[in-house]
Amino acid sequence: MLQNCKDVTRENLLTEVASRLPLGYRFVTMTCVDLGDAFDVLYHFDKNYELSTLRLRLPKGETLPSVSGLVFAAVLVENEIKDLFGIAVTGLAIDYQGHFILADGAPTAPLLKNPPPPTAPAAEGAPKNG
Amino acid sequence: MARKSVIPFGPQHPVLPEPLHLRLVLEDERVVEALPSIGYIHRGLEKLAEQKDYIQDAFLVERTCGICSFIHALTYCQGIEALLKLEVPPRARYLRTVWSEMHRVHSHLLWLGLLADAFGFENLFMQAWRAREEVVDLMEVTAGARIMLGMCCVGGVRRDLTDEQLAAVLKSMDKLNRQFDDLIPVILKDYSVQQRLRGVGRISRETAYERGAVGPVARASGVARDFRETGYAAYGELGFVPVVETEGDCYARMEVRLAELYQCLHLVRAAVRKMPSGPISVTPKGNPDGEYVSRTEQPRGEVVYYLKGNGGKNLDRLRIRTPTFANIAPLLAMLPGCELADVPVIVLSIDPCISCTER
Amino acid sequence: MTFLNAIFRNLFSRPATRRYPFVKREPFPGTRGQLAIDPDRCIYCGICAKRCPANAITVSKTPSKSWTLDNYRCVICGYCVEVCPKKCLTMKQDYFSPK
Amino acid sequence: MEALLAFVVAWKPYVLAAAALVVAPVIGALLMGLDRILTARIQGRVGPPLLQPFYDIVKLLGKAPIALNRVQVVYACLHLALMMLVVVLLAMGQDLMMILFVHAFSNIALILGGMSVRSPYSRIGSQRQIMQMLAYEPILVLMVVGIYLIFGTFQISRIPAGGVPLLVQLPLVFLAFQMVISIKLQKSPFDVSTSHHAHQEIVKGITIEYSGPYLAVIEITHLYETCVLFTVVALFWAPNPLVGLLLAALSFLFQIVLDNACARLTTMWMLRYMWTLPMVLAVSNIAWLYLRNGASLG
Repeated sequence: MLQNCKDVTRENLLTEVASRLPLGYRFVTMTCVDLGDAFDVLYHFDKNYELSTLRLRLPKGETLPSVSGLVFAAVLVENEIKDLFGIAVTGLAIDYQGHFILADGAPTAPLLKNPPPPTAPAAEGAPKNG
Repeated sequence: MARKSVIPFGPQHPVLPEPLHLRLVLEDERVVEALPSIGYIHRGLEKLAEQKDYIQDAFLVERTCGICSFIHALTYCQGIEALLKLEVPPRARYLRTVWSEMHRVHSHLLWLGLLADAFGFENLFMQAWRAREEVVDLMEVTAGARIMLGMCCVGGVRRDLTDEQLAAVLKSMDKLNRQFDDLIPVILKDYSVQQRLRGVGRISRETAYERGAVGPVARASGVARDFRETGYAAYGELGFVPVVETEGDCYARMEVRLAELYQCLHLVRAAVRKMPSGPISVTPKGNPDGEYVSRTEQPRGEVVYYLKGNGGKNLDRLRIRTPTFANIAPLLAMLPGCELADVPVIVLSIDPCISCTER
Repeated sequence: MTFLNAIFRNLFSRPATRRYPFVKREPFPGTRGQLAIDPDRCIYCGICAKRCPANAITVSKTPSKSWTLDNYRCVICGYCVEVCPKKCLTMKQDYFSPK
Repeated sequence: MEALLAFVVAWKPYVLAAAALVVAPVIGALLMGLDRILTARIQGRVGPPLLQPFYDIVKLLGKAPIALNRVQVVYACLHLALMMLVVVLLAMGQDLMMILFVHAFSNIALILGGMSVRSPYSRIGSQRQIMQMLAYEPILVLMVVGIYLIFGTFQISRIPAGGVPLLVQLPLVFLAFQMVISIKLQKSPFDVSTSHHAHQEIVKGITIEYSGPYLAVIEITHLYETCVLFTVVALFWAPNPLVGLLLAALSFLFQIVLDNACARLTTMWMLRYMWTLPMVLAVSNIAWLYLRNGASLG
């Protein structure tokens, strides 16, 4: 199936990521897939055009530890996942508070298979700010 | 008199054609901190892709970006073809390469014009876009549209080129080559251009690699990474070697792109001359099942498509990581310490494309 | 200052732009401008509507046979032209202009 | 009829001044229109009609007046009024030093107007305008000093009409003055405080918070200034006005070509540049004049 894929758990995620960096792996991106009752969070790395992926099976409702302390480049995509899937990410290097992609009044977690009904828009005159 | 002021840079900023917002903290005119924010034009394209079938998605993903549209479709189609285990006919692979490189030419020229605009060189801006018109016209002649070619489909391409059209392509390449000869050496030697670009926004090779820089940003810092080296489409048969510079500043990024302009002409010519005969597409059979990560090199760098099929006509998940998304983190390393006057130049030196970044 | 060549060449040659609404360029022969239908040959099968990536086409058989195109949704990809079993759809070279 | 003639003769300086006030902005606008056409052709474009600057200003004047505060408006009007005074003084043949200072005050009014609002773009634009003045004022002062050394007076009306043209005696100052014109016309490579033709990192800089008729006031001031600058260029060959005009035309063409051959450079670069090459040119010209005068006295 997916090229060079390795399963990890929440506990050993950070050590797995940290062990790859000295080997010359470059962080490519992360992908989050809604599986129904859980998420697949994929961490894609690259070395000499060879893709290698860490797969984290994250049950819904659990928090995702941020790898942005190890790989700064991950901070943007983690914020995106937080916005679009409603996953609570802990330890972000820069936390946009759920406003990285979505503005006030936008649908919450729109990329879930069954997104929650839209909440009432936030108070008037509260523009999105950085 | 170090007075701190905050300059909101973007999203509706006249120098930046893209809705990127940068919160710049300045000390006099020196940037001490920059925080980006996007999200002004999020279109939910990944969600929409789940609702269309995998054939229609080829047209949808092409609209991710209005500049490198063809290569988006190409990346997507290569991913689906890998899932379906389709063998694309050689002529289709060559035609894909030709259109990809035309897109790179038009993208780099567009970028050159915008960069010139950012440092106030109106004449260069006009000359670059004038040259770009040549290649955009060529795309209209060969594919029937100027930017949204719609030529890449799962299994091949949708339109064949006649021998006359191929000859017209070669002729246009010669014309472009002459225009480049007029323009490019002049830009590289121009005193004022060097003044504005040399030593500005420098990042080291290590920073570029750690922060995941891709495309010309990485190559200008000495990271010799160009996905065309892996030989997708017809690149493996055309003798491709990536362009690399080592300085890592805005000038080096410009050098890389300008050298790539010539390289694109070379690749198009080589592909047209070696163009094999035969069919241009195969009909896809079955539905995609499984996961695949498809990657290609866009004008801005490596694009990543994650595709997950479930055996049905619709995809379970389509994720796009565009090159600009990867280049924002390196951008944040370039900005602190620069002058305000250099900010537009540095931002443009990564060739930002925010609309595709947000999808 | 080596830009002087280009400056003087441009100054003494014709401009590259044209005065657009007054001077128009002829479209290229293969240009996809807008979608056109020959209603006499159409059998209202609805394949074009089903395949359209932009949901721009609506076809109905009942109560009366109709084929409508929303020009503002159409992305002019020409996919419907390819899949039409009766070949009654064509691409015109001139662009759709909002009235 | 004779009474009118007698009136004109008696009030000649005032009539001249009034005529100059009317004619100067027209000449300025035509120059600017020509500039836009030539620039367009250099860039391979068709370009706007010759009268486009007129249309722009008429359109601006027709817009609703919106200002952030009254001070801003006062400064804009002061900017124009002082520039008109420059034209009047020049037409009446007054003191050159005086003209120089009124011109400087006109620009300071613009800067204060830019500083009077809270927009960071406007403030940075104003700071850059101060830098511009720092860069070009010394050259202007040296030019006036040079004229004093030649004629022994600051009074324009007392400058003899004939004699050796200024250009022959102040060739290096003339070259330095070309750079000043480039700064004043907001041309690349010195287009730093407001962006006259295109946009840039501070949007429109010093004039960003002006709109409608108030922006028109600033534009009209710019027309006056353009006319004044090229009049001064023409004065470098005063004995024969035709040659003077030719000189102004050449200078005008030079400005356009320079604008199209350069990128916009930074403020600090401008300051460094203006204080080296043009300064050295101007100072050595003055030194030569001084030594020559000294020798002739001895």
